[in-house]
Amino acid sequence: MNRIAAVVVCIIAGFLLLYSASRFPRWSDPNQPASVHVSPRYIEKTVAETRVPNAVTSVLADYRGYDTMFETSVIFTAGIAVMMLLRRSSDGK
Amino acid sequence: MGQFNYWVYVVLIIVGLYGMMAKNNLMKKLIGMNIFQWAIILFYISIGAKKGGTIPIIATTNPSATVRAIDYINPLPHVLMLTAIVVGVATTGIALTLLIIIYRRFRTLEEDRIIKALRK
Amino acid sequence: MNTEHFPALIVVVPLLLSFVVFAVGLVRRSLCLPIVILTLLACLGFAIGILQSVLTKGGTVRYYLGAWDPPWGIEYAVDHLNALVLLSIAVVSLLVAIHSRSVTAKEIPASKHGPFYTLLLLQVTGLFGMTITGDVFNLYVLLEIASFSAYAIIGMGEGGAPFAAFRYMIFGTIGACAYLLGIGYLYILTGSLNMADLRQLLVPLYESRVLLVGFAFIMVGIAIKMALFPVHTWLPDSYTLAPSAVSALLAPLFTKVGVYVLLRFLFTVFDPSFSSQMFPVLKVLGGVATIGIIFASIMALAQTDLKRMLCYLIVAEIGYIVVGVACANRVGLIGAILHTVNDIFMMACLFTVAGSITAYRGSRNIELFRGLHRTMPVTLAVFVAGALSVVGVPPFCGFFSKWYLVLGTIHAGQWVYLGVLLAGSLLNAVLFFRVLEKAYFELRDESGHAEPHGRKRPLIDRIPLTELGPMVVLALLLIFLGLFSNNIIGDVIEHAIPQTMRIH
Amino acid sequence: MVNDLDDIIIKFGSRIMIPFMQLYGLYVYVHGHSSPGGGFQGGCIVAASFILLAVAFDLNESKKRLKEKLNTLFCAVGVFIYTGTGFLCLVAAGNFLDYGKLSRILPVDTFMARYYGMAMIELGVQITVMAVMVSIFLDLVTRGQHEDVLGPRP
Repeated sequence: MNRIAAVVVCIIAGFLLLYSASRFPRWSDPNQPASVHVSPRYIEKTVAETRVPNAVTSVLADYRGYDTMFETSVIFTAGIAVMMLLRRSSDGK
Repeated sequence: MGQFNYWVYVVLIIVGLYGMMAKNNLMKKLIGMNIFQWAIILFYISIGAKKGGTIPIIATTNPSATVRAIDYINPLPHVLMLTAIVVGVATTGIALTLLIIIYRRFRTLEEDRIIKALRK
Repeated sequence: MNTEHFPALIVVVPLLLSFVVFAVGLVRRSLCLPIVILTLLACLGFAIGILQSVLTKGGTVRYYLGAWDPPWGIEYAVDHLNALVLLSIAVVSLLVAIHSRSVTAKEIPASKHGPFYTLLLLQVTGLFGMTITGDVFNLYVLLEIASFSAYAIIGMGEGGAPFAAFRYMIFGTIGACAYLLGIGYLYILTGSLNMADLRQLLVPLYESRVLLVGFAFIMVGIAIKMALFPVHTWLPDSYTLAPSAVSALLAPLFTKVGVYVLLRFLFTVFDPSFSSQMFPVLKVLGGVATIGIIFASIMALAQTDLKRMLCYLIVAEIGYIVVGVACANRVGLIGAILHTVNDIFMMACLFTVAGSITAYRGSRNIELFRGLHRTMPVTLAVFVAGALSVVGVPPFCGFFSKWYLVLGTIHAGQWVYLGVLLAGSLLNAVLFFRVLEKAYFELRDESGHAEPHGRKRPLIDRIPLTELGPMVVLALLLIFLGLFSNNIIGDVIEHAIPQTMRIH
Repeated sequence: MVNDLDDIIIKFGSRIMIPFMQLYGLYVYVHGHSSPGGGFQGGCIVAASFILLAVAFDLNESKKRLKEKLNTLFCAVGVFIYTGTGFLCLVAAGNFLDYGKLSRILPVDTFMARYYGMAMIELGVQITVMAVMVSIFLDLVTRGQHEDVLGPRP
């Protein structure tokens, strides 16, 4: 039963994904929208605006630094979650 | 073959989705979940590629030098996926913890047996 | 510090204080809850400030994080819709936190209060952030923070709770990943992640099949997170087995924030015309929601577990809201937004009562309601207020939003929706009558609960004032929201309706 | 734990490797601005060194070097540094996380202030990632039963 549902969902999802993947912009095309709209500024201006030559670092920590703050919080959340869950079962012996 | 990356990610997503939904063992579900997440990461990373581009570390440190975006691959998907990787790690950590507790309580990781034990 | 920074502060202050709570919890556990309450009080202040500045400005308040312009950096965009939802979240989370004091003390071992309150605060941070952000990827990250703290806290429960949490996690991850995939599709088409930017860039692409598939994935992801009917299966188990303090926080808020995200995508990221004409998403949502209302109402009738019954009620309420959205006209949308806000308060009211009763009685079975009006009259009165509001009886707020929903279905000429709305309300009435009949008319209270030993402070209803106060406030809020619903609609919700829909 | 398997090669090898791993972790962090790397990667490497210590010797050895309570505190300290930097920018009358405005506090110009602001938050990321990775590892391998891993009992 479970398996049949899974197969049906997988076929639907697979069909949708293949249906759309055939219309993606060509892989590694330098003129695809993702490469020309927002990202060029990160590459062209990173040294001028932040003095950091590594564009990944400057986007990670500055342009989109707010995301990274929550990324770190996610790690923190996971840490205390593991701590709390496992610690509990030991003192409820 | 130009879209090879995208076909691979579709296959991986289907594998992961099937594992998550159809497998009876919770550990296998977790593995399916990881495959699913990595598939999406592959998808994003594929968006970032540019033919003839190199890693997005600018060769010059001179602020007034002109840099052409076409020479470097798109850094944004990489940044987004760094976040997604962290989310994946965190998910796996919490999931393993839950599995440990489930195993301790039910002495099994087979879903049907757990459900049977809960019905009692 | 002036009001312009409030949008950032409302998210960052609880985040920062959650680390403080964690560190303090290592040393002095008793200080955790006061810090949490003070933080949420500050958040309430920020939320009021934000709503005020939105109202005085009469438009969207924007905040650029890191001072980068929107498509490049992350922006917070607050309009009437977010400001309203933010305020509701702030009020409810504050009241629930106060209420949680004695419930938590009973349910959770003291050694874990530090991490528990940390996760509670992170949860609220995630919900605030999801509501306020104007960036689709930022929304994903905050969604994960809120979800993780939910998984962890639900997993703490007894019995099957870890298993429920694991299943919730599998479902939640499918949902979050579907959402991530969907925004990946938007990104590959446009190269942007900013909501306002996406809206403009997407208009010429509305025919693209990649966009349609991406949109479908986003809808699936949000539907899972807000527990829409066919994918709601994670909700009853996990919220029933969660500690009461958390189910009172999660149940009203998380699903409604999901609804908010749905509205955001249907009407802000995509043009309303796309959602209603190009792609039959509203028809699908409406059809699914109508089945969901009937299914969930009947399932609720079948439950003997109080919390599980309320959980099915949430699924039904989500159905009502989605039906309002699916009407795709002004009145229906007003009803949907008003019902979202009302439902936050109604569910908070019902779940806090459920938490108090189960903590007092030590079981969640509805049978235990028998003769409850003798021992806990005030608590039961609060429950009645929530119940009447859910059913839709005039002085309470539930009536007004349902009124608008009904009007919306009539305007749209959707008689099936109308019938389902009325039938659902009837089923809810039967449901609550069944419970209240036990509470008021079956007098025997043979369980013979002795007075709690060694009580230190005066108790009304045998529960401390910190527990009773928030519940009474919530019940009063239900009446206030009802009485002032015209003002809320006129001042706030009218402005949250997309331009093209206001003409009617 | 590994006592009956007292392998001198493993112990000696890891004894040599661990300082270099930690140094490398710091290098990856410090050079994150101009080469691949950053707080997350560096934090993972440093955490790996502690995990190697726990695997090659035993848990007590690892905990002797990194006290459990300190590690737990580090989890919060890292994120606190990150968020605190953001607040510092607010204090300096900028938007949240607008490092450029830190030039009013630090003796550098706006652009270098961004550079140092990033270094600061990457440090926060490094500390949190390191502490959480170690903490999750220790909790998972001991299944939470190891008393000292768990912190004080009530």
